[in-house]
Amino acid sequence: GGSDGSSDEGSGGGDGNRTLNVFAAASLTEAFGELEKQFEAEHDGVDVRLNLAGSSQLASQINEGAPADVFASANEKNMDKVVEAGGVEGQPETFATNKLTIAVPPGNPKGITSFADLAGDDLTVVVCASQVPCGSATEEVEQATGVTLSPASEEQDVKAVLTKVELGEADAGLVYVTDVTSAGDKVESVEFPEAEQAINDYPIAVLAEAGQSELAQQFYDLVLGRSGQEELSKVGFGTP
Amino acid sequence: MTLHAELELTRGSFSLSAEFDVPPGTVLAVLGPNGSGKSTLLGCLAGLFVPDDGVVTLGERTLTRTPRLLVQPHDRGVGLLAQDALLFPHLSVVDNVAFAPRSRGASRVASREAARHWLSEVDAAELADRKPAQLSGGQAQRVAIARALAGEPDLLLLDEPLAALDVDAAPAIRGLLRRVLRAAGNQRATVLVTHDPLDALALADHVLVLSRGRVVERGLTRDVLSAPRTPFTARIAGLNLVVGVAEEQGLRTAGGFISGIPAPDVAAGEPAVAVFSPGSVAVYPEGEHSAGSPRNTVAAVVGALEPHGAVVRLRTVDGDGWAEGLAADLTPAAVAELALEPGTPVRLAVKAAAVAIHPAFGP
Amino acid sequence: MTLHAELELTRGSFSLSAEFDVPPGTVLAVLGPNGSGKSTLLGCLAGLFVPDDGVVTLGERTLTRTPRLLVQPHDRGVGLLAQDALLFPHLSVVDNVAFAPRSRGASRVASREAARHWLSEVDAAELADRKPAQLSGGQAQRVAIARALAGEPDLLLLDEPLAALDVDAAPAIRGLLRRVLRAAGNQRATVLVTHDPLDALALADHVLVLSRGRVVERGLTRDVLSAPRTPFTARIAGLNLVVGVAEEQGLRTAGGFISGIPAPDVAAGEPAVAVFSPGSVAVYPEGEHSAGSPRNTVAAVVGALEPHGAVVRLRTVDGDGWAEGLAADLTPAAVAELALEPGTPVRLAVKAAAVAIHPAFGP
Amino acid sequence: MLWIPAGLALALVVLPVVGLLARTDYARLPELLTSSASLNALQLSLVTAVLSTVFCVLLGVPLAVVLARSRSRGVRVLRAVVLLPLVLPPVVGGLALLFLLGRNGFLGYLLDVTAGIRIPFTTAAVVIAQTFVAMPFLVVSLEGALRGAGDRYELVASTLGARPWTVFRRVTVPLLLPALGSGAVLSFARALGEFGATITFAGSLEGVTRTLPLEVYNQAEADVDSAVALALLLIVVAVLVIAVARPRAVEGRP
Amino acid sequence: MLWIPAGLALALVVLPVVGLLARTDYARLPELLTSSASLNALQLSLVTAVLSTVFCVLLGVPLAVVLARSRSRGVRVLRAVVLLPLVLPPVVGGLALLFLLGRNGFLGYLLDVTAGIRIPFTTAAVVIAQTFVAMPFLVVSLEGALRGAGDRYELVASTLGARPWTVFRRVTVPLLLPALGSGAVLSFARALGEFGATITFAGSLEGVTRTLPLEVYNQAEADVDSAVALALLLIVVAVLVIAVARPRAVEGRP
Ligand SMILES: Nc1ncnc2c1ncn2[C@@H]1O[C@H](COP(=O)(O)OP(=O)(O)OP(=O)(O)O)[C@@H](O)[C@H]1O
Ligand SMILES: Nc1ncnc2c1ncn2[C@@H]1O[C@H](COP(=O)(O)OP(=O)(O)OP(=O)(O)O)[C@@H](O)[C@H]1O
Ligand SMILES: [Mg+2]
Ligand SMILES: [Mg+2]
Repeated sequence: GGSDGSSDEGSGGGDGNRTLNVFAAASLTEAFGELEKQFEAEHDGVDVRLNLAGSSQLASQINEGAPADVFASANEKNMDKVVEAGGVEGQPETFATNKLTIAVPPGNPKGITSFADLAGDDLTVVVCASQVPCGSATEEVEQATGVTLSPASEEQDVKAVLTKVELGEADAGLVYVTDVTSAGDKVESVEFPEAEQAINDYPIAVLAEAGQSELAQQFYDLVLGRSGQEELSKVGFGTP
Repeated sequence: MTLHAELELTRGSFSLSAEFDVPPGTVLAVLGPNGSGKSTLLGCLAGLFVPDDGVVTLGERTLTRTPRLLVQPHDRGVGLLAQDALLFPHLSVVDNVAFAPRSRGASRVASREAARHWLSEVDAAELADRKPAQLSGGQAQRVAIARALAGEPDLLLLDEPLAALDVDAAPAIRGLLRRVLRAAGNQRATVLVTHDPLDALALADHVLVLSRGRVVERGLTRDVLSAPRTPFTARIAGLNLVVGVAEEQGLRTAGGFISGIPAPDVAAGEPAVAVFSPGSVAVYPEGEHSAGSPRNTVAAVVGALEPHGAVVRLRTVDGDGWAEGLAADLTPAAVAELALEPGTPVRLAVKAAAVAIHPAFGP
Repeated sequence: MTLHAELELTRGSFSLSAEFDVPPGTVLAVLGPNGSGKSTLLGCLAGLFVPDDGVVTLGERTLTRTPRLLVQPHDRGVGLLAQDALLFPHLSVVDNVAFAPRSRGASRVASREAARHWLSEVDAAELADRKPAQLSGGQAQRVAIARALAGEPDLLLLDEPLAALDVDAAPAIRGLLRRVLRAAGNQRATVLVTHDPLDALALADHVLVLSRGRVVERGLTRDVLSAPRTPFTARIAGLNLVVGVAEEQGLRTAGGFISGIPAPDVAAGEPAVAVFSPGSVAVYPEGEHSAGSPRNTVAAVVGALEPHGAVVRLRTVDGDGWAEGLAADLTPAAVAELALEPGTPVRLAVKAAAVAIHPAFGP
Repeated sequence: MLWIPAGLALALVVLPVVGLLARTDYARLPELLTSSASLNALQLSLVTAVLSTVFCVLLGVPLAVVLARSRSRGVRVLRAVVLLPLVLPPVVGGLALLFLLGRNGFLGYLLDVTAGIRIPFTTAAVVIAQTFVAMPFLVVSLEGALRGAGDRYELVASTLGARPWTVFRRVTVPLLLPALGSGAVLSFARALGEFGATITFAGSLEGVTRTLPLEVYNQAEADVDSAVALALLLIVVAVLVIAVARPRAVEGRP
Repeated sequence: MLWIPAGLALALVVLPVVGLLARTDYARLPELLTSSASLNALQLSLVTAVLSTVFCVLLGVPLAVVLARSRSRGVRVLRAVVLLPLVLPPVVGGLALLFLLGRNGFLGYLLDVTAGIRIPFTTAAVVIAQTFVAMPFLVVSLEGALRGAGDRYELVASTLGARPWTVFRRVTVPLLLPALGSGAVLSFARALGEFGATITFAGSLEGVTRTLPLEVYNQAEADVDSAVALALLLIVVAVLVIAVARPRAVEGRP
């Protein structure tokens, strides 16, 4: 039981109304939403507030002095920005991984089976821009396979790619496994082996200026712990 | 084209009800106190409002038949000079005046030319390239007159065209309007709102007097103005008018000659009227003869004597020639001294310098 | 407070140059053709423009000394009635009139009360709750007059206050202005722009005539209007004026009595002027005696004879009493028949009904 | 003639929205409407958008009048400056605010040290971000109307003894009401739809800074359809607020 | 008195931009300016924003006039409809356009089948998206000015024989110029800064659909400082275009 657990937390838990600010990448919305509930249930009087935005935005905010306790980034680059600015307590830890897959409309009308099929002339393919993690992963796959795509659009984030496929605008899009999972039956996934070449790591860290460093550490532990990992794999994340 | 209008309209506590005709080529003057509905009436004719009930026809065309405007303002062939000049602030003076010909399909060049013509007619040619904001009040009024005339409308509606004009411009524009409105072969109907009986006399065939939205008097201009039946008309008019044929220095009537000062556009041999105020008619006992300057002397008999403000107004009957039905204003002292009473024979004298000769219109 | 102004201003091809004083409690009438700079002059006094060069002082205060407006319009204590009524469209009539008292610090209730007072003065009390869009042209003009007066300004600037008014309203408002402008103990300076010599006569102590931005004539109203020195002034004025003391039925002068019709606000025993047009003066040979209605007859000698449009204007010299320097307009035929030439002794006759008696101002 | 382009313009605006309505999953609306996240976001959006519209009006109307009526040359330069937030991508606008009011920013540091106030990640930050992006809409649209109307009535008022403040209050503003109504609607709509500057400067904390557009963004992470449904809620609310708040006086002719 | 709120408003607008300027890494500006990605984006942004402003004016002015001058009740309802794109979060606006003009959208399907035209992922899509979001700014700001100005001059023109189209062309539009200038500036700025609807409806491909704001966003992912520098470029361009394109006639009193 959560409430019993909270009394075990000793000095940190149980009393007063405390808030824990968790800055998390937007792609973690669902998984961290569940973890928030779980954490609040275990810690009486603690309000976990998720600040969900793009990782680069979150990094800027933290570097500009945002009151953040925990930062969970969707890639290492943005975590590094915070680390460089001296904002992280200790070392960031990878808590989840994600890999690319090909999203196609239900029934896979164009019959795509491999990454190389995406280079076909009559296909409308959308990918992520190289500046965002899914785009750099795409580039890595392209280099690894020697297949060059000519996409109709290089989207700013992976959700935009998924939307184009969901609406049938694009015949195929390169997205993360987690995205296909959350989209339910609106898209189908065509996995391809080369995706293993470009695994994306999600690092998490407790921040140096955390007002609630103890709670932050506990949340950090929760994410890296068993129940955290379970929640993450439910929505499709791989475990490190 | 004949204008026929029957209008009923209510606006708040004000209600207008009027019915009139303006035959082609004639001018109807609308007189009336402030707020009597003159501008409202013009607005109905121009198609800016739909009356609550009524019909407006111009020639064969029915312009309005409530509850609908059948013909939109721009298709009516009207020219409205509103009480405010309302020149288009973004157009130069010449383009303001060229607006109507241009809108009616004339080429750019032709309409500019027409505009310059009308501007010179109102003596504003040198203002052509100014913007309206650079004009004085009277200059703007003159340009607005040119703009209303330049469209060569079938129905011309003028709301106090001579307001804001100086003593030189007013008679000049009055003369221009007379030329334009009364040009031979002109089939246009004109409705003219004015506060000045001289404008009505100089320009209009018929007069309609409004008061609180009702027509209280109507008729030939000279009949209404010489024998007003309402106090308001009496105050603005109450002039002596004698009809005849213009001659070099005056007017030939059935009963004799009247010396007077002809207006510039009076042509000898044309029908004309002599106009003079009752205050300028001197009364002498019968038979008294005097060799003085008053050119016009005539015998008459006192008809009625009525107090009229501070003076007594005498009306003649049975006069020689043109002396029939004239009015003369006298002080009570003069009436007493001359022992005037109805039936007294008298001699009237009017200085030629006090008599204006205007062209006459109407039947 | 004395208003003193020296103004030089150029606007495009127009340039204004004027210098004048208006002593406290007096009225200066500004006359002039359209576009002569009258409104521009008022704008400079009100502080709406800075002249290119000049000074305006009111009492002790220097309002403008180029190149700066020293006192902003709202601090000048002026009241400007502009040529357009420009009532605030979003305020009711009563709030329009209450605007100035309210702006000058009166309470809401007091300023409304003042507004209602002034509205009833201009006979517009029943319009109080309307919006300006619901007024006729003349009604709006009356409300604008009330608005300008309601601020009780130290310097009142009126641009053609009687334009757009009907024959009943014009004299009523003229009477109101006379009461207000000439109230005993009033220290206000007033500048009045008008095209009507009657307004100048009825309201102003001094007259200034502008033409093309230059002052072409100035002086006491009766001097300028009775002996105009420029053709323009002659056309708007050219009246006979005789000074004296008002009596019941006329005017007592040094040289005798003139019968006339007194204006409503003339009080017996007060200084007054008799005004009549040269056209109403009849001329008889000397010694001729007639028992006719003209109340006023007087002997005089012909001074000058000059053509004046279609008539000949005769000026007298050496007359009995008040006949000195009068003008009479005659037709050339009358001049010939009476064999008039300078030096001819004559008798003049003027009907009392043609003579208006107005209160007199000035030294 | 006018109806042809007017109809086209209307079609361009209306048809996509109709498309949206046609594709909405209405079955999920009740569920979305009753979720506490949506309700919190809706409430926060309404409160902040109204507040920032009020600030826009209070600060922007005087600015528009000063810009439109001033004759000095310096003021003409300022006019261009007011347009800056309009062209700034909202995310950059948020960064600019963060640079100014963040803990390391010039003003933010001062406030933190002297008064212990930290603005970012508070509801106040949302209002500031919205006011920042919405203000130019009010100022620019009013300025156009002011220029078109001229200053005749203001001059008349000054000759009647009204000082500039009285002229502003009793003449300028009332005559400006129709344009002010439009300008306020524009600002309100811009504030209500504001996303980029808010998420950057104020973050996305439920109940504190997560306004409806941010919630829509969040929902879109999970499921586009529910995001669309939520956006419809935003539309309905905006149209209602505008229809109710736009007083008759503003609609009528002055 | 007016200067106090006006100054505050100005400070709110200017200070963050000053903060931005202070933090910009000027050393990198030349490099950014000469990168082909930036130049492509800049050019695309200018072309599309100008085009969509032109469409906004051509279609929006008639719509504003019809809305402001019509006396019918039905038209009053339309007024609220025009506000819809204002409150739609831009991403949802982009979705709405996809629902209409996408391959599976109602109109898009028709176009694809009958004429083989596909709009998404083209520069045309960028222009359509920008026009969609910018149009209400033009219409609403003009409508306010039209209502404030009244229709006196239009009535005069009609009594002089001008048909409605002539009245519109020769009287309504010229008198509306100052407000039209403001409205066009607002639309241009909105179109130039447009992000969400563009990326959703048109995608983001260098040289085809990646406008400057999209490029800024892209840069921000990699490096905030270069994004800020790029945003400054956007600002400079916008201010220049507006300063040059806003003709004197629009600035002066009519
Ligand atoms: N919208 C309105 N609501 C109520 N009454 C109105 C409205 N518009 C005009 N009136 C009234 O209608 C009457 C007629 O106005 P109109 O303008 O026709 O008068 P007018 O004869 O032209 O007067 P003027 O000589 O002063 O120009 C006036 O009494 C005026 O107050
Ligand atoms: N902005 C301007 N630019 C050039 N000339 C101007 C400008 N404004 C006025 N004028 C000219 O200045 C002169 C004086 O104008 P003003 O309005 O003072 O005349 P006014 O005496 O009041 O005439 P009115 O009796 O017609 O009202 C006119 O000739 C007018 O054309
Ligand atoms: Mg009228
Ligand atoms: Mg004037």
